Amino acid sequence: MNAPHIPKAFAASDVRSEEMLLNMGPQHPSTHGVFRVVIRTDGEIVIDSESHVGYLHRCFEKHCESVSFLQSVLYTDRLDYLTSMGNNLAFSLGVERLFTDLVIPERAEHIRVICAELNRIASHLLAIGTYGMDIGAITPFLYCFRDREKILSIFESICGQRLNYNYVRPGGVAYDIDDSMIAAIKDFCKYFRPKAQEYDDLLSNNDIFVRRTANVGVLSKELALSYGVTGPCLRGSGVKRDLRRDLPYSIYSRFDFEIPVGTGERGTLGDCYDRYMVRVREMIESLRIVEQAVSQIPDGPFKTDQIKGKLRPPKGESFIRVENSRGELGFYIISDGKDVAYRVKCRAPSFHNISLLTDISRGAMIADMVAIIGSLDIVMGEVDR
Amino acid sequence: MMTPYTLVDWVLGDGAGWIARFIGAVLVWAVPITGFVSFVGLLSIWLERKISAHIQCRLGPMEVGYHGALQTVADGVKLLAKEDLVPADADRFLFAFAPILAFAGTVVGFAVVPFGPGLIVADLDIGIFYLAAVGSLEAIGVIAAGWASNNKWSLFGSVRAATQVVSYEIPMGLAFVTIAALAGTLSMSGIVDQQQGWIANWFLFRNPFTWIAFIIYYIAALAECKRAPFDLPEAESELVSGFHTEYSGMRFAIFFLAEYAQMYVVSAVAVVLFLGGWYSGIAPLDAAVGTGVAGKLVGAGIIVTKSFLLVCVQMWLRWTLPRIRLDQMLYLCMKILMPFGMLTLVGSTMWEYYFPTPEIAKVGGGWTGNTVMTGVVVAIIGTLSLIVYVRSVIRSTPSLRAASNP
Amino acid sequence: MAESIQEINLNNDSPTRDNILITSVDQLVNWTRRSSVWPMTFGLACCAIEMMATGASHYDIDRFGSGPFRATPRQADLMIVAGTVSHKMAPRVKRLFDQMPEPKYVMAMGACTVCGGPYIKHGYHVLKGVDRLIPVDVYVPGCPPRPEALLEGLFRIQDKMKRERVLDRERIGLRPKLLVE
Amino acid sequence: MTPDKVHEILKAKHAQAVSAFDPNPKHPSIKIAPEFWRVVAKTLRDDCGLDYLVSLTAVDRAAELEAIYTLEVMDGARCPIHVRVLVPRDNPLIATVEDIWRTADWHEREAWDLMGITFVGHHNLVRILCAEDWEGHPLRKDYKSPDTYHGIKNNVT
Repeated sequence: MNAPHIPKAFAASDVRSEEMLLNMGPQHPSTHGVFRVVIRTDGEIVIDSESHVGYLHRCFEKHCESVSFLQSVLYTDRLDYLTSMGNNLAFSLGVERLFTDLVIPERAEHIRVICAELNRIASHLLAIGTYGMDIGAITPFLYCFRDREKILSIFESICGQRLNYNYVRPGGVAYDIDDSMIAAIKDFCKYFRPKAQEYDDLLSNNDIFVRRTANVGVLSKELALSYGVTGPCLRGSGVKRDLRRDLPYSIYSRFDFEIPVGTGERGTLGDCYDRYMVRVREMIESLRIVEQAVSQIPDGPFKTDQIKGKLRPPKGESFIRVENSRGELGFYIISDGKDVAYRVKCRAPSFHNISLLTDISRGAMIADMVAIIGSLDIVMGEVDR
Repeated sequence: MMTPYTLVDWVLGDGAGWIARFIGAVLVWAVPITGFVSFVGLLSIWLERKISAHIQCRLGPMEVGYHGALQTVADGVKLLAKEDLVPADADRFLFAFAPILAFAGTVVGFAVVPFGPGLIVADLDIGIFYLAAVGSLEAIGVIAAGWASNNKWSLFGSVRAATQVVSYEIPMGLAFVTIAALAGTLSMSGIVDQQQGWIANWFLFRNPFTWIAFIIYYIAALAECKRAPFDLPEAESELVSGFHTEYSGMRFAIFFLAEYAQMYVVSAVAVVLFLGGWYSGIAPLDAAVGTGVAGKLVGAGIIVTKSFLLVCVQMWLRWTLPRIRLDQMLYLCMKILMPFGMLTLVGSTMWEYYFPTPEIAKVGGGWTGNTVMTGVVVAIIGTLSLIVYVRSVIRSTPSLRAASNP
Repeated sequence: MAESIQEINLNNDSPTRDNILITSVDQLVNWTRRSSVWPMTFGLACCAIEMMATGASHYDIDRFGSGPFRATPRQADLMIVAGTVSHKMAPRVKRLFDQMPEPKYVMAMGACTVCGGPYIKHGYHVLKGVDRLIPVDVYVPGCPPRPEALLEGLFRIQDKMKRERVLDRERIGLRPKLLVE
Repeated sequence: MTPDKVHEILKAKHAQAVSAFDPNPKHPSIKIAPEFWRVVAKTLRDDCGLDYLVSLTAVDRAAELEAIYTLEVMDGARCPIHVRVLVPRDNPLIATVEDIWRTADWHEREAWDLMGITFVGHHNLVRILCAEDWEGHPLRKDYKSPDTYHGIKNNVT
């Protein structure tokens, strides 16, 4: 005869629901492109996750080896397509670094800074807007797009494109800007400052938003360092690292601006709210840089006259990084003296930032997963290149 | 059941037999109700799109009819003409049955929702109870839909829906009981009748606790309708489309219609319970129109307008607030709404015991000392919470405030 | 396109095809279809940003009834393939297209989906035009196309819808052919 | 941490590992023999404090494949140092450093995917950017892109 069944003492931890594999992406409303993550869930809790990238692998590095340096600038646009100016700038600086005695005109440097910072604002606007949408607030997204549209129209008047500018090129910029454009930029600065308040009212101080993001996806400083996380994600963890200040390129050393870092004001240091807040504050700082640069923009040529004919950098290697809106965008350029690069490697910030998703999403809920991916603010064009 | 308020009785007279009553009810009610549900759906979907657009600095539908007035008609007919897909591994019967269940669950709710004095399908003695009971039917449809779809996202959506709707039944029930205790009846028209006269007679203003009951009811109603910030079952950014991910064409349209019809039902119930039903709140006006045909028409206009205003508030909230998380949703229900619901019930009955509303005020209307006291208490609470809120906002992000005002 | 319409009429000699009732129903249904083209939220790359901008305040595609971007293919009428399709992504695109209910339409937005765009020569991992995979109704060139161009593409789709017959569930003759070399 | 200092430390600890040193201030680089790479990497992180792997660049140098590790100190002086590891083309094996710098995980997968360098000891060395069944390593100079992929014509002229 069987032994009588003796009921065990009941413990909450004994109750286990069946685990479920959930495939999120590559087509999902909140994976910000074609990112795919396979989640192992226990009910709503994420036990483990595995990221899959590469759905937008567009062979950027092969193209750089196949087309000339100037044509490669076009492909850098499409890396992080929200910050094309920054990508152009990084690649151009990398190519210029191969030369020993290339002098970039002052006016070009100023235009570069203005464009890069305006583009950073546009990019952060989109990041904030889509982040709000991930959390479920749709209206802030449209407000952000409304303001972003103003920046795009400035860019359109400057270089004729709305998204992939191909504007900053080795040796300067493609076209000069005139007074009407400078006036438009000044107008935008005036317009935008009060608007930042609107985002605060809609999102930053919204209790539901704070509760959804604070204490969620906490990225500790150590983890961030070991994964090479940069940009707002790293600063959200409280590390004051910004290449514009620490390793100044172009003319950033001349401007006065703050580096916002996460403070854990609503939750833990390094949570989603901190990363979000760093972006909101960075927009204001970028605006300060734009104002300073616009007010002191000198006259003169907009590109160097040292480059004539085909762009043939001397043989050599160079590595350059700039602080892009998502982190440190680096280019390792190897030239063998021809007008086509021998090898170009792109060090993409999003590639690092998203690689730690598994580590910070463990134990979160599915809704948090969306919040975490949104707060890392990836652009798949850059991850997959 | 035999109150002279139901329209069938009014048409047929009290002496009609049950067969005549049944046929009469079908003719007089089933057809107009279905029409009204469709009208409510079409109008509120159009309203939703226009309101959301104007909140978002857009125009919304403009090209299809005058200011997009025919937009929802076009959407509806298009959805009817679309291919009807059933996923290969779905439970075909449940898949087809779920939208009908959800829609039916909503439509039967209309049976006790009054459209005016006497314009009510069935003036049940247990009106509120009936409503609470059939209100959950829609959730069963949603759960069935998620299960039948054989899609993991749908399943998540339906389980979330089950969690949410079942939990929020409780605070909603507490709000119901608070009003039932004051009114002494569960009948919808009975409750409305007690609110005639001046606006002070609305149950919202009866005592300070009914304010809390109203807020609790409205939050719970948002959750029942699965509207933002409680749109977890169909959270678009998380669950693709939640329980109706696999639904296309007509079946999706039915879900859509059911959602908007339910929004109207809960708003109409809020109007009946708290906002004076078909009474305008101006005693001479109500007395002037009487209870004849004119009274019915004016009453219907008032109650439908009030309900649509509340529907618009739901839309306003949806396009303003982010979505809350599953655990926060449960926290809000179990730890905030339920204790406050209990408090409301106890507080409201105690208040009524110690400061009973004079009969004369109940019938004739008028501003009594009780009303004034209620106003004072609500004003104090409101001011205090406003101060707390403003302080928290000012304290929240000082650096950004400084940065944006150089 | 005129040829394909004649083709339909020639291929179907059923007496009920062109009677007054059917054609009136055709007109009504076509009006509703073109008044409410719901696109699918299907962003792949840069073009997706412009697609979002088209839905946002400044351009507001909702004016033409195409506002509700559906996240699930089951409820969508129009698939805007916005961005580069890589070989790794291609099976998913095909699958999403298959999941959409008839009548369904595809818009190839941007140079990459039209023909491979800037990646046509050296992009080893890029699909050279999405019409190798799914039938495309309207091509919108540009890198990325402006929102106005996307709206124009929507109008061309609406023009196409005008010529459809309710009885043609599979859209005989109007369904574009796959590019096969 | 200046490049010279790094060079000194490495010379002191692993004299035979360092095969070349280029103190160019714009582009300092150290060449390490592949068999010592793992121990050197540990020293670089622990003794030199280079806790930030900025980038891993794989280069096709005809007869050899080169992996360039760009290292930096996250807090403090900003001067990236490039560590070169060259391996023969026909047998490209490098020890993994994914446990030393965790970001090396994906970078090594990428280098394997695109350049075909095998990282010995990596826990999950599978393709990351290309499709799972992709053939060849596209960034090698002798790579020919496939004419068709899953029946879809790939090369367009």
